[in-house]
Amino acid sequence: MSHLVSKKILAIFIIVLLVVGIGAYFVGQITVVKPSPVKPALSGEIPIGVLHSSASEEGYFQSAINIAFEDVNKWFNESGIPIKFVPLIENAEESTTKACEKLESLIARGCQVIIGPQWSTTSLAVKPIADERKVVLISPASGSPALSIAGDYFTRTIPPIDAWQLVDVAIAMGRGINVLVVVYSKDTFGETSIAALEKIAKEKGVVIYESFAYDPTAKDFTVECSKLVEKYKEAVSKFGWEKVGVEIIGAGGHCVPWLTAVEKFPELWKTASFVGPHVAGATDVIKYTGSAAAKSGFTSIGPYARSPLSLSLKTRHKERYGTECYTYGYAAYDAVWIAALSILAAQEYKGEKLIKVIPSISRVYMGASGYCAMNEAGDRIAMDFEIKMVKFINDTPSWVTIGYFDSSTQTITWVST
Amino acid sequence: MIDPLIISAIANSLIMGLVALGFTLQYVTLRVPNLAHTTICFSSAYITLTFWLLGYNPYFGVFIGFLESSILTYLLYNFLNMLKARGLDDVSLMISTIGISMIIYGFANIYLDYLAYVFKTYTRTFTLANADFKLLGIPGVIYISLILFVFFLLFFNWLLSTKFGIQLRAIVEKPSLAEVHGVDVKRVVGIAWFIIGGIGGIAGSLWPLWFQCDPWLGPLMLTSIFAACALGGIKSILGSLFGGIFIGVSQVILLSVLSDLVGTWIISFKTLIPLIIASLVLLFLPEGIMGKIQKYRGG
Amino acid sequence: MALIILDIILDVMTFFFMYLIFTSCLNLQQGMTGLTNLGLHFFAAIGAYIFAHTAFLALRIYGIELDYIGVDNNEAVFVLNKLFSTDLLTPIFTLFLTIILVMMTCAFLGYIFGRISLRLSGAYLGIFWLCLADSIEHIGMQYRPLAGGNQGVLLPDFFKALNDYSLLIQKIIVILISIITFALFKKISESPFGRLLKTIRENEIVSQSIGKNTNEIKVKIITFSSIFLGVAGVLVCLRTRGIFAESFNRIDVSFWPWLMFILGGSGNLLGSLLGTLICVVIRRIVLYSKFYLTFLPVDIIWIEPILLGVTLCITLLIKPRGILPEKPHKLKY
Amino acid sequence: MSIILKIEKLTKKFGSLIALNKVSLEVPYGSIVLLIGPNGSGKTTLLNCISGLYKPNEGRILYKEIDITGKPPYEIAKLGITKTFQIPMNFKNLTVNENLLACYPNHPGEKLLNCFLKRKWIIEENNAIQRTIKVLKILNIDEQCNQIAHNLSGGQLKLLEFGKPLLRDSELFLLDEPVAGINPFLAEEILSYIQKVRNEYRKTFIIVEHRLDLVLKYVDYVYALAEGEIVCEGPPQEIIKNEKLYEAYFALK
Repeated sequence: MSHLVSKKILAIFIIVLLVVGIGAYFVGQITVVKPSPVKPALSGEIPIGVLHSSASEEGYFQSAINIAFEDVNKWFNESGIPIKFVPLIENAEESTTKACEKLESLIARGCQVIIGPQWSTTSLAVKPIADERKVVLISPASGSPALSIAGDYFTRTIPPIDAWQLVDVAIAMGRGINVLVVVYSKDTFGETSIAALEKIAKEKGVVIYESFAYDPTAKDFTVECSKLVEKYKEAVSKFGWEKVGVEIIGAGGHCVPWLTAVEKFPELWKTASFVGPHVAGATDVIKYTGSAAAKSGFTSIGPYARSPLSLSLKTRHKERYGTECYTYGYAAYDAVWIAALSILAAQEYKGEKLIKVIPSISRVYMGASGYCAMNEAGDRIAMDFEIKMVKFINDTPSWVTIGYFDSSTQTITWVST
Repeated sequence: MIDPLIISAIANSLIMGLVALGFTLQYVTLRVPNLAHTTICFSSAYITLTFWLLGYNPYFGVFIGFLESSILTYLLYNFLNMLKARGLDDVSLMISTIGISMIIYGFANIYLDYLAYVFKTYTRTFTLANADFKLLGIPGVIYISLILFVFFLLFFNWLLSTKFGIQLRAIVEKPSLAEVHGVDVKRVVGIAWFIIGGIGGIAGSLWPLWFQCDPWLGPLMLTSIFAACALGGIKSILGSLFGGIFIGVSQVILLSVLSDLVGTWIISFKTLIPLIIASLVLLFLPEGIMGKIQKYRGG
Repeated sequence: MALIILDIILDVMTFFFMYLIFTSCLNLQQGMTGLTNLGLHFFAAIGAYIFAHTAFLALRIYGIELDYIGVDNNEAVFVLNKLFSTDLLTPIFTLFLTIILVMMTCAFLGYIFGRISLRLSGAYLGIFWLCLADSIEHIGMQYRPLAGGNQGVLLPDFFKALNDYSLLIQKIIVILISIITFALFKKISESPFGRLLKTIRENEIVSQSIGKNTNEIKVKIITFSSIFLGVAGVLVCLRTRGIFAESFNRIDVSFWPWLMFILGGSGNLLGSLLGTLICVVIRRIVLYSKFYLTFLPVDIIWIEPILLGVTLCITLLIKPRGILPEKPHKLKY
Repeated sequence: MSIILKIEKLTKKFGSLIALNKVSLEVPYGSIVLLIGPNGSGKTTLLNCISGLYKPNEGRILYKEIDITGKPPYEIAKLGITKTFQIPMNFKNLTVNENLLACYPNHPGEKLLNCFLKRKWIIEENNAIQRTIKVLKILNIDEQCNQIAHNLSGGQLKLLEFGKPLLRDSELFLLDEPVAGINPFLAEEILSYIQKVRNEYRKTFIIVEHRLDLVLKYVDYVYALAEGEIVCEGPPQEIIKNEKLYEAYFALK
């Protein structure tokens, strides 16, 4: 008997859900379509979404975002604008489906601007939803060129991957390298990077002797590293030691395991150039694998700006969280500012408006990561880089700045140490 | 200076062997594959990390790791018994172990967050390879794991000859009969699980001394460990050790050989190796190599 | 605010119906026939991978040459969206064809793997499927031409022509297919065939000794349910508007359905339905109420696996046979 | 009087142990044949070989001149041979009526495609139900009709076990200790019912049973096995006089 009852109840419940839901949807459509008659001048609390896409690197820029929100709110407060921005933080822990869910939950909670997602894979996954719901994404870390489409709702405060690879090639050339042995992670970042690298290398006349992919989910890179050494030796025997450089392309999280593996292979300790993922100044590299990094002369790039914001962020991050601000932290910090300023300029918290305002705001904003001008596609045009290298400074491995890359002239000015 | 590949292979295989041993013993005593085993074992790696962060030698972590893992395993055993008493079938028990492993995974992440907050560093993915001491250019983890491995091998030989061991074997053969003959099955198997969990914990706490470690490691290792056990013959304890060693070696050596043969692209498929071995063994050699040998001996 | 709540309800419903397919398949395989399967994501992934190739069929029809899986994916999507904004017939035909193809392929594969896995049973069978499914997921992630690899494949908006109602239509499609699946499985569970399946679950030897060809039936069941699993995979992709191998991982596509299935009650389809409803609602509530749970000292995303585990264990402790246990078949006379 | 089951030199080995050694026997239509012998003499093995659960190593089994040696159990069962088990094996979590209904032979509703259309199987289902109820009444366990099988008592389980072959209209019944552990009156009932079935429908029975006191007066012919060989055979009245039997049982020399 209870069998039947539960059956009935369930049936009714489902039907109710169905009817209500569909009805709700039509209501939703209508209300979304007609411009909502909200306050003429913007005021009160405004939610800005933050969508991390990986648990492992969350620490890398959530801290910067916290600082950014404090600064923004402080600035608005001082200038007497009655707006307070509250971050709604979500984390999709490297799962694209989760990313879509979390994005929808953010939108459902009324976010029209969302900082993130972090990685290109996730950005590609959630972009269609953002376009559909007309919500602006400002990614601080996803550099895939596939994302630079004019007229979509995706913008970013870092330049596409080509710009980064250009610097890596420039470093190599600056060190007199014209042969590269490359290993890249088999994910969006790695694959797009290697494509860009090959293109640029061809232009600059740098030979890529060998490039092979590694599984980013692997826990031990010894085998990969032994292959790398093999190929490196071959290259050296062909072209001579001073001509051959090694480059590792991957997410910041892969630095530590890679350097762990490198420490096991003395052949890699003395390479003409050893360029790694873009984690310049990252603390965990020093903490976990400092000696390996120093031995192998691990070189990496990060954003560089002659702006007070940059310095203050750096110092405050250091004293509050005890770690260096991660490369993409600067970009995330700027993303928050650009979002806030554009909302102020648009005087309306709606995606359609904001996407038009953001590029123009970015052109007048000098941020922690430098001059953040965006083009029509919403990509940051250029970025100045700081080239750092791990060295032994009285026997403690630490990051040393060895040069600066000027995006306007596309040249490196080496610092003599 | 030995080729790091060899060292990796040795460390990997020894650790795998110790973990696989536990999986098999748990299976033969309770007839339930404990899918939470790897998660529990590798959870003791965070203890090693904690000790290192506190500034001690990471090897201190080994002892606490033993306790932590063995206690968790013992609790799990009692929980499973509680469920069994409610007349659950093996499959439901297996699923419940999945639930346990999820809980441990969640808490491990929270713990790492806490460590990161306290020590102001990144703890999500970590490796302590250069915190390890070196002897004749060979990292200490090799010596330690070798010593432990041999020790446990002898220990088990001795254990199985004691009264306890005989009781244990009786239980493995026929639990109901053993119970009739006055063997306190719960107690004996409980102790066995305690010890075996501890051994797995030691293996897990040695892992970050040579490899990279993150919270998803345990669930990830499950298939490799199962491949090892299936290969060695899920019923045979010795077999699981050898299966573990085989898988551990194959993950390193086989991969590098393959990459020489078919090209470097194969490297990004390394995770497939244990999966494929496991599927093939399950299909075409369900009783495992040891089982085959015994059958062959049996005539 | 009201709008938000209604949005949430529709969202919850879509998820509920999507998971309902998985749980009903699980109920048919494990609950009724006793075929343990920890790798539900195997056939889902297969379906998704096929979808990745058929989704851009329209390009062929319109005679445009693009590498839609690889580098030109975005461009392909862009082009198709433009084309679909006026055309409705082609996308519907594409979807139809996809589903037919997926059904056929999954049936075929289901038959093959059902046959070769006959010798296994219980936990072994489950772990065999798990290994199989994990490897197919991994291959999908690593091998670009299969399904875009790690970058995935973006899909066009198939109902662009109905611009604002496209989302709604997609959700309705999901709901309809899942209801059909549920109805079919309900029929099975009520028919003598369902009884036959239960006899296999209970005792295969006896079932054989009363003249039932159990192996044939097992293969039939795996084939039949794998069809629906494949279609479910397609639906998942249709919803996320993209095909990403890593979205077919063990936790989301296998373990959660298992939890729902155990929670609801093994062998009882209504139980599976109830379990699915409860789990999905709880999950969504956790997801949406994140910002009201700020008192928690930890990051909410770690609460979810713990929630999964704790719910499962408590259910098994309190109600070992689930909330709605299997009902004994009464005979009135 | 023709032969329904003919066994020629049947041999079954388990590893080195020989369970059946060149056993040959014939069972005529409509007879009740009793297999006796000490434990481990291979009675049950013989039945299992006939019903296809074991594959014999040598020899042939002819059922109505069809060679059924080594056929899978379900085919043999379809041909009309039904075996009951020594320890009642049934579908524990199903109700008694389901246990019996499942035995109903070639039910159209047990096809995957038919089961979606109720009209295709509902009639047959009703027949099955009627028949089940009849059988339940005969075995007078119809009060337990809707109980879960593993709640039944040992005797009731035996009855249920015995009910299965009744539901299938088989030609040949292999009953493995049908009355062991049942109180004498019920046992008498069952055995007399067996005889009734035999007389009315000319069904054939092969019975393995230790309780000779009960069984002997119902059977027509007896085979005595020992160490996998037939030591003596004959009608019951003679067989109990035959001292070979006692040797076999008590190893008297």
